[in-house]
Amino acid sequence: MSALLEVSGVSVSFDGFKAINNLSFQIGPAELRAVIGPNGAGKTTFMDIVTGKTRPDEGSVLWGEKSQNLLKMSEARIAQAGVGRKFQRPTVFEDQSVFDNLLMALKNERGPLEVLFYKRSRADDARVEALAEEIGLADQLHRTSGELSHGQKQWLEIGMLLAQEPRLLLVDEPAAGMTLAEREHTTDLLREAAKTRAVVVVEHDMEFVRRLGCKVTVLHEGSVLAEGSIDHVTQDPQVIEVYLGR
Amino acid sequence: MLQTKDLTLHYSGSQILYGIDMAAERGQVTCVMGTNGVGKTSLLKALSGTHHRSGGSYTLDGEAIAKPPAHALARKGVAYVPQGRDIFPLMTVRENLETGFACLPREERFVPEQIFELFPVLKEMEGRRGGDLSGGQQQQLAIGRALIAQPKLLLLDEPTEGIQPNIIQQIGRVIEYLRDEGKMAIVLVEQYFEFAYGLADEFFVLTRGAVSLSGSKASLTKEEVMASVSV
Amino acid sequence: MNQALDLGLDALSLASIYFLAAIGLAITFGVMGVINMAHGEFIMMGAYTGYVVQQVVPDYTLSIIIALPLAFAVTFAAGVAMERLVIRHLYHRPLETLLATFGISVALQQIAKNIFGTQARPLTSPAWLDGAWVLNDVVSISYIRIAIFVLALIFLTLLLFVLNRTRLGLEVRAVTQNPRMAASMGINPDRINMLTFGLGSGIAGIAGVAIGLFAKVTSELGSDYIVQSFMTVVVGGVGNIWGTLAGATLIGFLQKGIEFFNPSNTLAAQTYMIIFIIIFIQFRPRGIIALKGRAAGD
Amino acid sequence: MKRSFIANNPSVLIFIACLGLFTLGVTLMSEAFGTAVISTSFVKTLGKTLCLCLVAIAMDLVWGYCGILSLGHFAFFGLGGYMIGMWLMYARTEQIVVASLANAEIPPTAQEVTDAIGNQIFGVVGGSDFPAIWAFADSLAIQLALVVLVPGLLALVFGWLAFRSRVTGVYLSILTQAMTLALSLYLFQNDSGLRGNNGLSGLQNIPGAEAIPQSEISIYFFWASALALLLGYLLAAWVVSGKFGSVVRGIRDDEARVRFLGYSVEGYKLFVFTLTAVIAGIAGALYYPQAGIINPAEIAPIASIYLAVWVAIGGRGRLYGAVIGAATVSLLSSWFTGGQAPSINLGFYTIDWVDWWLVLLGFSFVLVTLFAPKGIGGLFDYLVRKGDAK
Repeated sequence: MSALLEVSGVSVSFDGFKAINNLSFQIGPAELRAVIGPNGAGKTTFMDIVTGKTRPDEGSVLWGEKSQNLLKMSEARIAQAGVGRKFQRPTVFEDQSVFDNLLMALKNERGPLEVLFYKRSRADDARVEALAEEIGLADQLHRTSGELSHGQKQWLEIGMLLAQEPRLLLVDEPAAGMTLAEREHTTDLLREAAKTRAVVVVEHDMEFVRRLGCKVTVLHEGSVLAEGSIDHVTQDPQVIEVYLGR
Repeated sequence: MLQTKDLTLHYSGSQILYGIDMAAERGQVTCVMGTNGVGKTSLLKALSGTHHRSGGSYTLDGEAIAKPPAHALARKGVAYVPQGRDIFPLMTVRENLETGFACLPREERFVPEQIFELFPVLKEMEGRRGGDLSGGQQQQLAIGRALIAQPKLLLLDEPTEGIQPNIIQQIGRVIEYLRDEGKMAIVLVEQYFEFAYGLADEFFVLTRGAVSLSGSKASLTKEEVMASVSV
Repeated sequence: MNQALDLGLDALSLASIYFLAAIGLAITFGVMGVINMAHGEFIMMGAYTGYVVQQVVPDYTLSIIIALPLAFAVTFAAGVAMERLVIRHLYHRPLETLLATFGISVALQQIAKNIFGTQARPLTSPAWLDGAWVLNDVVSISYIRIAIFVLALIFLTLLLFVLNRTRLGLEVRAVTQNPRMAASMGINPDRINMLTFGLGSGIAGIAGVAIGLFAKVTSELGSDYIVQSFMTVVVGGVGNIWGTLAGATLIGFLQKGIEFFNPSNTLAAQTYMIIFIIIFIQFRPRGIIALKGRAAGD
Repeated sequence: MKRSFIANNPSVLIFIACLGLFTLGVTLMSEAFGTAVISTSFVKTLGKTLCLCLVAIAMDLVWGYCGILSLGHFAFFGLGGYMIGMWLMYARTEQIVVASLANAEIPPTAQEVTDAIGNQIFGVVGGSDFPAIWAFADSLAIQLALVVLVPGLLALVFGWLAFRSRVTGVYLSILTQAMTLALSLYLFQNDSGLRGNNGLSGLQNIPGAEAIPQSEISIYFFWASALALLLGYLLAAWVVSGKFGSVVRGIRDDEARVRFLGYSVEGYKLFVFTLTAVIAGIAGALYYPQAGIINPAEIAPIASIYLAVWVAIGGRGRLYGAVIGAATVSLLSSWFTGGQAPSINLGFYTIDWVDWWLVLLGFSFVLVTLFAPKGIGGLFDYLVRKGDAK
């Protein structure tokens, strides 16, 4: 199996502080992966690099079958190539309806002129409705998304990600601030999504990670400390030392 | 000394804390434990006034605390060492310490030798910029800075996070010293179990924003506490 | 050689003027991140304060000595009032601060016009500032320009001193770098913001007296400087007194340099200078001396 | 699901109706076609106001919807005015020159005519040669094209530079302000080729229309302004209603998020910035023939800030808000400063509105910003919602 995303030897520092230190990471085309690690271990910076927000000082990030170099592309181009990102705090467009949010995310032409003359097709409507069904917001389609609950906003954002039809989903702390039932729904959504694409979940909550039931990568001080099943990493003495607590 | 009753807290609509009743006494370390994301940091924010509680009561030395701005609480003797330390990066170590003078009358505005005795490294680094210090040094600076104002309540949020073991030991000794001195109540939020267990006199374990277990060290076995915070 | 020296002196004195006009903004905009479009009107208020003092105190030397602190007091008070009444409510809405302070600027300008009329009011410099320091036939520099240069130097030193060596400066820097943590240390951010804003405004008042000595004092005095002052701060790098110095120096020398090639036309020089700056910002969007922090606008 | 554009935007229909009634009303009360209740000069004021409403719509599009607080859109407005002004002045002067030379004994050569026109136009700034930028001044068609092209190109180049380097927020505002200042300083020079601070004048005299009285011309321009405003409003409403509008509002609220959705934010901003500059240019080209004169003071940075303030007072992010704001403030301004407003005698002091209007206006900006951040339009929404709730 060849990797969908291959990060190798990446380092980046801010004001002398090494946020990422010779990090290497791979993920296949249909895989669920959890990334854990203490605060400041470089989880968010890792996502910033893959999505083009931060340029690393050295290393390479290769993408897809043709091994495109993501470091040479703009954020918008990377997103178009199939990398979707969910932020820590739910960022949906609060003064627009759920429908408009989803429609905007739908995989379609992205140029200003194409969008200006865009006509909604029946197929697009159907896709938006199907997505809304999947994220449990089918009856909320025409509500302003700012009125949704915190958990609903999280799902809407996941829905927007799915609408982009990305090949790689980067999800930052999806369970933060959710109730137990909401967490379970989120786990299902992510596991379902990972059947057809790569999903990387950054999470703090170990219970949540355990429920995802996937391979875990532990980051520490900007590089990979351990990798393997949840039981494997939670028994790793180094991981216990720096993260889980002794 | 510190007493909260039915304290709740919200972040833009979502509730983080549910009816927290807790207490802390002078000369004791009160340890708040729990896995990530259960609201420990939010609790400290409510106690330090950086994020106001949405309900419940909060008393210090019997004085009911309304919802004063953070600086007013600091002047009442609440010192806060936040997670991530929040050193002023462009100011020197000395200047960082001096920010605490705001709580003191003019004649008491000097850095007591005790601070440098507790953290000799701060003396060495006195003229360096806070942002240039290593994580461990920054943590020591953050605690030292909090002590300048001679607080009666010291709030510590994850002081060992990302710190090398020898400095952790040193920080542990400082906390013990401050406890035994008996001038202040210490509330410690900590993930590092052995460290926290070793220092604690009282435990409050949080699960999803509510207290799931509490009691003194004598009343709880180590296994009980550990089981309550493990994954 | 002489010509180059003359040009250099000209540029230096222009840079001092830009520095004086912008230095108050370096604090309110640079350090605090507040867009104050009425800053120019504070400069104007300072100049009119000088004029009023001269009406009462006929001795020009004495009147200038009285006018400088008085102008500071007047604009300090105006700045504090504005911060308390308006800006305080808009810290999270910088673009709206721009509009509200613009409204104040319009109102202040018109009030000045109503009180002092439209014609220019003289602000006369003392006799000992009248002459020029003649080096040779080509190179000479008027005393008033030397005085302005010296005043700019004094301000630079004074501000560096206040910010780096005083309790107020310490608290200002703490509030700017991390307002939340500063509050947790017992510093009242509201009070500090108010005083900082007052300081920046007060300095504008003193700059007004200085500028009034060589420019005509009209109600439009301030608006002639406001855009350049903002550019000086932006080009130099927000959040840093040295940055403002660098910005003023760059702009002053650039403008005189362009004028040298096209001496008949100062307007054209200003135009080209602004175009140069627009292009310059493409390459250094954070200015010559870039700093991180609240004021850096992220 | 699908409804027509108008049905989705009921406010557009209301706007069309209001504008239509207003146009009809003014026509019926004018000196030329009606009861002469309102003077020709007031018709001109109303026509100019419509142009200001149009440029306010452009401002609302770029600021209220896209989040770019441009302090340069009045410069584009002025450029549009200059472009049409060049033709008006050239063609008009040519007629005068030709008429005055008609009786000469030797028929004048083409060169002599040109020189005489140049003398007429540039004598005031001590020149007589035509600068290169007047090369097409004799062609109405080309100058009309330039009304669109010059502001459009300037916006395109400036916007490309600014957005590419990701200058945002107040920095972008200051940069646009710098651009405006550079342009106005340039035009203030006597050798700018546009008559320095004299500007272009006599623009109310339309070449070839000498026989038509100003009372009639004013109505034609009023109609043209109303039509332009209508088209501008429809265009803007269409642009912001669909998916493009969603993306643009998304950019306003969270630029980074839109970028991660795969939209090139810079391209969208550039499109909106340029489009609105063109609209502003057209509005200016209609405004100045009604004003009669244009000079660089019109372009000064302060004018563009006023424009932003109108939109803020009307309520940004609502097209009708921009129209209400521009119309209210500019009509009130001309009422107060025109000397019609009654002075208030306080006994010890008489408040003369000519002197105190700007003070009142300035403080009302402050009040609106502090207490009504959504402007008059926000008040409307509030009342409508209150009505719905009942």
